[in-house]
Amino acid sequence: MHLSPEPGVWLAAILTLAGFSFLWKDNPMFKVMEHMLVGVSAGYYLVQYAYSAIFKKLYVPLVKQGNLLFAGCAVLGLMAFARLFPKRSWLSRYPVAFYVAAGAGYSVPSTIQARVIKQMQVTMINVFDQGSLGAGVSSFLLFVGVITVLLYFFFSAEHRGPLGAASKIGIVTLMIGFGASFGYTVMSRITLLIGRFQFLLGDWLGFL
Amino acid sequence: MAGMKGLDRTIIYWGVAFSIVIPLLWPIGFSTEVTSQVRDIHRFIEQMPESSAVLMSFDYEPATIAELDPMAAAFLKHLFQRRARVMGMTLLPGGVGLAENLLRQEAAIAGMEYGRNWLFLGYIPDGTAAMLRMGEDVAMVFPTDQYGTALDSFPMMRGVKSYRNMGLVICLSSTAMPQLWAQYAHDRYGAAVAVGATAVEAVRLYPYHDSGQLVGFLGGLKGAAEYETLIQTPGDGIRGMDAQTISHLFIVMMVVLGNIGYAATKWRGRAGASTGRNHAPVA
Amino acid sequence: MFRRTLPMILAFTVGVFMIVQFFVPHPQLQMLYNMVLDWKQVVFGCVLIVGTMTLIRHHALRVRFRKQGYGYSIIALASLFAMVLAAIFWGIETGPYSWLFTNVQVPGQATMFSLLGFFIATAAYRSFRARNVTATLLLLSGVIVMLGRVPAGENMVIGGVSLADLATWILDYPNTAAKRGILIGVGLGMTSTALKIIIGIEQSYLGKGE
Amino acid sequence: MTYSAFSVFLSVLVATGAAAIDFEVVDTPHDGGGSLTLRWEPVARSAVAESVISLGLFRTDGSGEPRGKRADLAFGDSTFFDERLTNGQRYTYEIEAVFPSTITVLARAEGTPSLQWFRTDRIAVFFGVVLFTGLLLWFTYHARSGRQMFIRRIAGLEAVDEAIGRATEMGKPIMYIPGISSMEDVATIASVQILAQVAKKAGEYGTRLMVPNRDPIVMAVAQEIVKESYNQIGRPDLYIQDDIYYVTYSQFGYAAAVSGIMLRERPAANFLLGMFYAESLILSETGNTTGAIQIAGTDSDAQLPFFITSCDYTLIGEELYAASVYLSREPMLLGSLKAQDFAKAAVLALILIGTLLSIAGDTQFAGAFR
Repeated sequence: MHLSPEPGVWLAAILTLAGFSFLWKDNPMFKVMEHMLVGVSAGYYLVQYAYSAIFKKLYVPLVKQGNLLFAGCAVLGLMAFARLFPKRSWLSRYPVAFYVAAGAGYSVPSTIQARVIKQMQVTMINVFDQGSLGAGVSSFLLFVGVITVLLYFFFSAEHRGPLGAASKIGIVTLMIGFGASFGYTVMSRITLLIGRFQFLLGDWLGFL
Repeated sequence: MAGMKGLDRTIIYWGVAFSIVIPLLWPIGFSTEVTSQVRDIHRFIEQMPESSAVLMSFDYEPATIAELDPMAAAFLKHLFQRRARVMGMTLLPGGVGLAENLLRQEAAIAGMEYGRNWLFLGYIPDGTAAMLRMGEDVAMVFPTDQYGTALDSFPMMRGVKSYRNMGLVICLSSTAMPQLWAQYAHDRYGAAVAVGATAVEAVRLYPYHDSGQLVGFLGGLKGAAEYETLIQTPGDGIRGMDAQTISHLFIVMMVVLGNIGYAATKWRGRAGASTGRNHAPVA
Repeated sequence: MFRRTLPMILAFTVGVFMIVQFFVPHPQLQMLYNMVLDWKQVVFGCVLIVGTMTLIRHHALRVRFRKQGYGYSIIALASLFAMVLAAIFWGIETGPYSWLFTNVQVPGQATMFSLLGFFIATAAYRSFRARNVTATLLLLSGVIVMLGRVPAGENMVIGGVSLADLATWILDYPNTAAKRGILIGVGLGMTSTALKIIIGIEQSYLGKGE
Repeated sequence: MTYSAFSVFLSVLVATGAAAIDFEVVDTPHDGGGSLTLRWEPVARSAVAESVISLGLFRTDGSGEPRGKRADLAFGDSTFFDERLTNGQRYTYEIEAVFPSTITVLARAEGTPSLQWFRTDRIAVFFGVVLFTGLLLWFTYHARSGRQMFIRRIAGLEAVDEAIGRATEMGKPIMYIPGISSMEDVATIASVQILAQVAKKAGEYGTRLMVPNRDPIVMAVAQEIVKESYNQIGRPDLYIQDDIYYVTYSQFGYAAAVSGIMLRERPAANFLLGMFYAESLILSETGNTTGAIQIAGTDSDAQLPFFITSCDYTLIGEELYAASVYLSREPMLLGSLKAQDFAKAAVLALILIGTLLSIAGDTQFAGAFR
């Protein structure tokens, strides 16, 4: 066992334990840690925003490289700050409209391409041409799964008769899929905990 | 948070803690099987021409370092070994410090030189716009590196303008970022995209790998362990697998125990005409 | 007019342009497209800064009006300004700014999310119930994946099939089918929201009032 | 073979017009012009000669500019994009190998860049966008003009009445959690629409309704909605502003506080509808242990498994929107739901046709969807 001599590691360890104290209940130690975290991370982000967006992405091209096209976004960017003044806050609608609509604009064709058309295309396969019987059956189940899940989320007809049967298969597929999500989520959460114990036992207490 | 029936919650908390701490202190040494999603990335990097340019986006924050740091380290080891030119960047402000530390650490181990073998471009707001803009001109997204030097003054950036000149784009993420990289960098600009994702996110990436929109992906700590197995360099991924295994067994045991109790109350309840749901108030 | 109509016209113009540009590769449009992307990044950066300032104001108001627990707001504000000052005086690569990141933000955020590891264990015992057919299926598939995706499961064999292979099959086939079905549905949903913003049917992002 | 003999061999090959390696220069497809794509089979050092010092790419254009070096090539490279070229002009490229004493041209090819007006490779996406926009406009228009459109009944909704009824019988309150996201989230919008209906039902039965909030704006909206719902059924007296309150912005702080309220007040029914993150687990677990009927719904698929296993009814993904439309008939949501439904039907039809054609051996149809 080699206790860490670093004050930073000790601070981190104390904060980790303060975080764990939430398991007992929401207590002042946890609240102090939480608010310190809120402040430090907001401060960290603020500096990064200013450095990357204002200095690197605006000041460098506009002033250092003399690219005057960037004057336009300087104005729009400034208007965003009107949000802080209730009487003038409507001014901030211009930058917001600009970035929301630009994002919406490029996402429309790309989303249709990547999430709809591409996914349709890979579903249209010849299940009799998969090499082995097992692979063929699995591919067929994949095909049926996609179709029935889509049918389950079809709201313009009652789920009766054949549609009802299909949507039952859909819900079974969905549940097996959510089971996979469930297992993977558990896996994720446990890993994060392992990470903290590795820190406490290794970096701080020096057992590992 | 609640009074308990059966096991007290503190007992369960201690159970989880022990199922992690004991295997960490006394490792068992389980070995790991490799899945196709991971093997595909490894093969891709192996077949990339030497000294290819690779963009590596550290799109995660400190919350998920336990899952993503081991993956990033494994990727960097492999890339440096293949003499790739690595451009590090992040689309989340909290990723700056993490990316910087990992890049420095792995570059030092591999003896790589800043500006010649690797670069850190820093953070840029608005992920999707950045992904698209880099399909046109990387130097417009990052006019300078993180430390204020113009990009074209680095020897390794010669001939690297957009995704066209890159062998691979790697995204490490705990959010929906990989799907966006696939959608914008791959589908719109034809970049090859490989992903390291937290397990929560990885489970959503199967259709993207199946469709070829992603080269492959590592899912969670298990994915990191698989990659470490492939490059034959054990790291935090493999080291964490024992604890992961034992704690999964513990959680499964909890589910089973809980459901046995539930089935028993339900069975008893049925004798006394109940709605069949778990409505019995808790003492 | 200037408060609602003009921003909506701006949104419509920019949105339609970005859609059209996807299909028409003309160099002039390309130039405009690049400009919109550059501007968007800067504007978004400013919006993020405004967001942080709103947070500062929220805590400052709590302190000013001595709201319950305002002491914690003082801690938040003090840490925030400490970070900014540290960055200004000692730079962002080394010094207290990066020290506080490594020793406060990293362990803090990592610990917050690691708590879920504990909560999931109690929930496993207390509330993950096979209460009906669907939940039973979900739990079964979840348990197979949980065991099959860690090394131990590779040695557990049921009916000649190892849990690892079974988990891989679940992930590669039914899971892919479910996620693909959801992906297509969500893709259409996202597109309809985006289109509604461009057309101007959806205006909630502009806020209320004139 | 010595390198000089080999280079002579190569020179002969080049001189006779046969390139030593395959090399092609084509107009970069689907671009705005000004660019050529160069492709060649990768050259391994050993395949040429061990003594090769470097590979270079040279360009000559028809305008009389002298032949100039474009780039140094690495062994193993196989593509190069030349940009900033003049459309319509012919360019000639040569790949050269530099030996200690000689220089040899390995391959020569030429090409002419041109401008394309439409990305023909994106034609399927183009039709997709046009059709979907048409559907959306059509259905939104009809929904606004008040035309009746069919939406199927959502299974989980039947439980709403049952849950409120049970709370009334037990004399316990109802808790409604509208998620922890902002009003910009579609899930939150759907949730407050459902809240309106739940408030009406609760008002009819005279049962107390509590709505803890994490977002101040969502709180303001929820207050308006509940007040309005009580007015509509003629029970404005039931409205208690303090029951629709702000808790805290902190995610876990919120989860802890709401769990605490659940344990103290013991609501008989919990509604968890909207956008949830990691706190979903804590909330639904506590609700489950207090024995409340729980009705949940979210489109966050990472949280859905926890809701499905610890709540009595769960609205999965789009079902949440459909439920809110079913209850509220809100024209804007109705229009897009119907448009999405019809788009889904089209997707299904195309997948079926494409699969049948692939089985019949025709892959062209599926290939068109790129």
